[in-house]
Amino acid sequence: MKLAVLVNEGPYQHQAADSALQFTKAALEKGHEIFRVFFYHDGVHNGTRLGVPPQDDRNVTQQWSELAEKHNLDLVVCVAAAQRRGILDASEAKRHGKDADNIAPGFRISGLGQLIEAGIQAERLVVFGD
Amino acid sequence: MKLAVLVNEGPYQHQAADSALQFTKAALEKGHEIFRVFFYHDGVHNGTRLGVPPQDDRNVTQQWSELAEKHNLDLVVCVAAAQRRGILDASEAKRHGKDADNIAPGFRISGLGQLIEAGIQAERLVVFGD
Amino acid sequence: MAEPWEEDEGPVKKFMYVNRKAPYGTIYALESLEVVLIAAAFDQDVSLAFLDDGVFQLKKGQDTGEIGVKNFSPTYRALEGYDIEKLYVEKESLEVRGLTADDLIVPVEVLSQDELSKLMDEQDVILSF
Amino acid sequence: MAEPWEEDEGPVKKFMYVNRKAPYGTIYALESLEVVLIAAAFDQDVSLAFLDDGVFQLKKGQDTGEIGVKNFSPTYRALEGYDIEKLYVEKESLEVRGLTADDLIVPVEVLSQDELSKLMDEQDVILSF
Amino acid sequence: MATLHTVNKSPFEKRSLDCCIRHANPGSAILLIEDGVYGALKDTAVSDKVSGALDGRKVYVLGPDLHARGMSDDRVIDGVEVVDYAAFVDLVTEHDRVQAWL
Amino acid sequence: MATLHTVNKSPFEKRSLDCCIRHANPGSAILLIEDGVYGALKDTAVSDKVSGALDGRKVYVLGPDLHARGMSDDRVIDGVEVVDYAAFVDLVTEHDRVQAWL
Repeated sequence: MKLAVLVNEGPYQHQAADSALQFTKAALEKGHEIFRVFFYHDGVHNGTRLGVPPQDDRNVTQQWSELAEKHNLDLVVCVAAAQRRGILDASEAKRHGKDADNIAPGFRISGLGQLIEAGIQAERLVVFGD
Repeated sequence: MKLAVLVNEGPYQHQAADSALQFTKAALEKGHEIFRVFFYHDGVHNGTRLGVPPQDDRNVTQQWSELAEKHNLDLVVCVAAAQRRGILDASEAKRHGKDADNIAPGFRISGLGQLIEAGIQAERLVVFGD
Repeated sequence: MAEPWEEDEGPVKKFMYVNRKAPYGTIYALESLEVVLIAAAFDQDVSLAFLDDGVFQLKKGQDTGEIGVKNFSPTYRALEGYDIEKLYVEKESLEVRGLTADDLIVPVEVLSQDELSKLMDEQDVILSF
Repeated sequence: MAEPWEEDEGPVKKFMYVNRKAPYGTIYALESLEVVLIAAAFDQDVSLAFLDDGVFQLKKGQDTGEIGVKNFSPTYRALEGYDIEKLYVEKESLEVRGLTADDLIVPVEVLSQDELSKLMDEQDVILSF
Repeated sequence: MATLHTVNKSPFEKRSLDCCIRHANPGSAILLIEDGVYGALKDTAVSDKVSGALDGRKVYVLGPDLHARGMSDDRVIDGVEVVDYAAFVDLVTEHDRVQAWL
Repeated sequence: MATLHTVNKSPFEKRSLDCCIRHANPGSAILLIEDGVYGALKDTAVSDKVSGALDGRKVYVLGPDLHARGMSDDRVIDGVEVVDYAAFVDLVTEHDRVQAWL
């Protein structure tokens, strides 16, 4: 079945970010298609490549990046939510005159329309948040 | 009186970040000394310089930076919480092999001992969070 | 009646935006509204439900001048211009909070808990904020 | 008795760490513990209170293998080695949650709500997580 | 038209489980995850409410989140089913929609 | 030894206000801020509990947060005092410690 996932909280602060990851892995293992994972609200913080979690703990962003590469996942970070919170890709950084960007591999920044499209195209949408 | 402030949530997602800012401003206006503002948990996200909030809304980080400059405030971001969440200064970025940093002007990254010291030195500690 | 998604112009789904949180304390109310405004461009069947603390989002007379935060409540009045006209508010949630429909910034349809529960079960997609 | 902060070696304050949240659902339990470990180096009077959902932090037998998150509960057993020995748990909070002191990973002092409230009012600094 | 409801908040701290149960129609299912798993425990102040919800509805609890919190399956209310992530996925696909009570 | 307690959560969503009132000793003060201000309103399901807390304690509500949410001062429970940020600072300095019920 074609599924979509919405992630509304950042990594570490709330388990919601882990739950979304575990659910996505389990769905892929069962052979389902993940149409898109959309990161909204503080969920955009999942998409930073600058995180350095302790070595004895999980690296949520890296797990998403690896999963995206392995399964060709579409990981979309909401542009409006990301701008507010300081998550930028190179072109966004340039557009806003910022001297650095921080988006992680496998994530792309796009508009809220991508969330609506996921709701239309996927057969089920599962929301993880606080 | 000598006061300290602890901020446990990031900007925009929770009003706690705004409340801490408004409280600090009001305390300074009344002539109190702010010994330190310590940013912990998701509060470390207050310290990114990459945020681009909508032009018709407030810029929480910029207000902290301006307040720090005007009143010589000590804004300390917890290093452990910041590493987890991808808030780095230039030396942290270098130390962890990251190609960018994102700390905002007026903020510095330091250890949790700075929070304990604030609790010892300040006459009151006020906590804002979720 | 044919299932809507069997029509030629592509699927039309029933999207419900469920708002259960108070404004300003957290950003969910504002960012939920931002999704709704985008959703309007997609020609889907959009409705908004306000229950639990979500009913506070529609309170008249919001004045954020003293906290330095943007007052986004006028946007609810603009929804009609986007053809978003199905706003449902739960009666029981209002009562517990000492509110009536007169306290709200826009005209809404007040539904009982049972009516709202039934309506939720008729949706294709539920977005919870 | 002289006020402790009148002594030469600098102020000694009573710090209480108040833990009211369940572990894993949010990071507060873990990051609260990280503060406590640092606090141990400061020669202050440190105590930890567990009430409301905070009592779940001390539940025996935590096994996070299936969720891929670090199990930090063994650290509570290490607190004694840092000379942090005042762990207070609220009786009423345990009861509501169907727990007893036997369910907890470390020995604690179980206090009634009234006793804990009085103790809180004797602190110099209260850190809430 | 059956809905899968998810609850991820502790019933001792937030009212999400209450709200969910009041809105979960007969025939629907409730899945407790994250801090929501505390709602599945026997002999607590909310056990009766959850037992009552079993009348006409299915209630599931996510084992991985239960075990992380040090709770064994034998502490779970009779009639509440312990499931893993694979079964969580099945619940999603077998129901017509998922409603998260955040 | 008087404590200033702060509550920033809606009493309709979370139990923080409940917990705070149960632990706030006579002589202490409670300040409602952010979504906590809803606890200061008349004619709600929690008004009686807050009125009861006034017996032996002071209760304050932060006006800026109240007004942001569209609530005028005349909707506030009798005996609960509406204060601004400057008075919030005074409350902090006039009490011996601040305890946040997050």
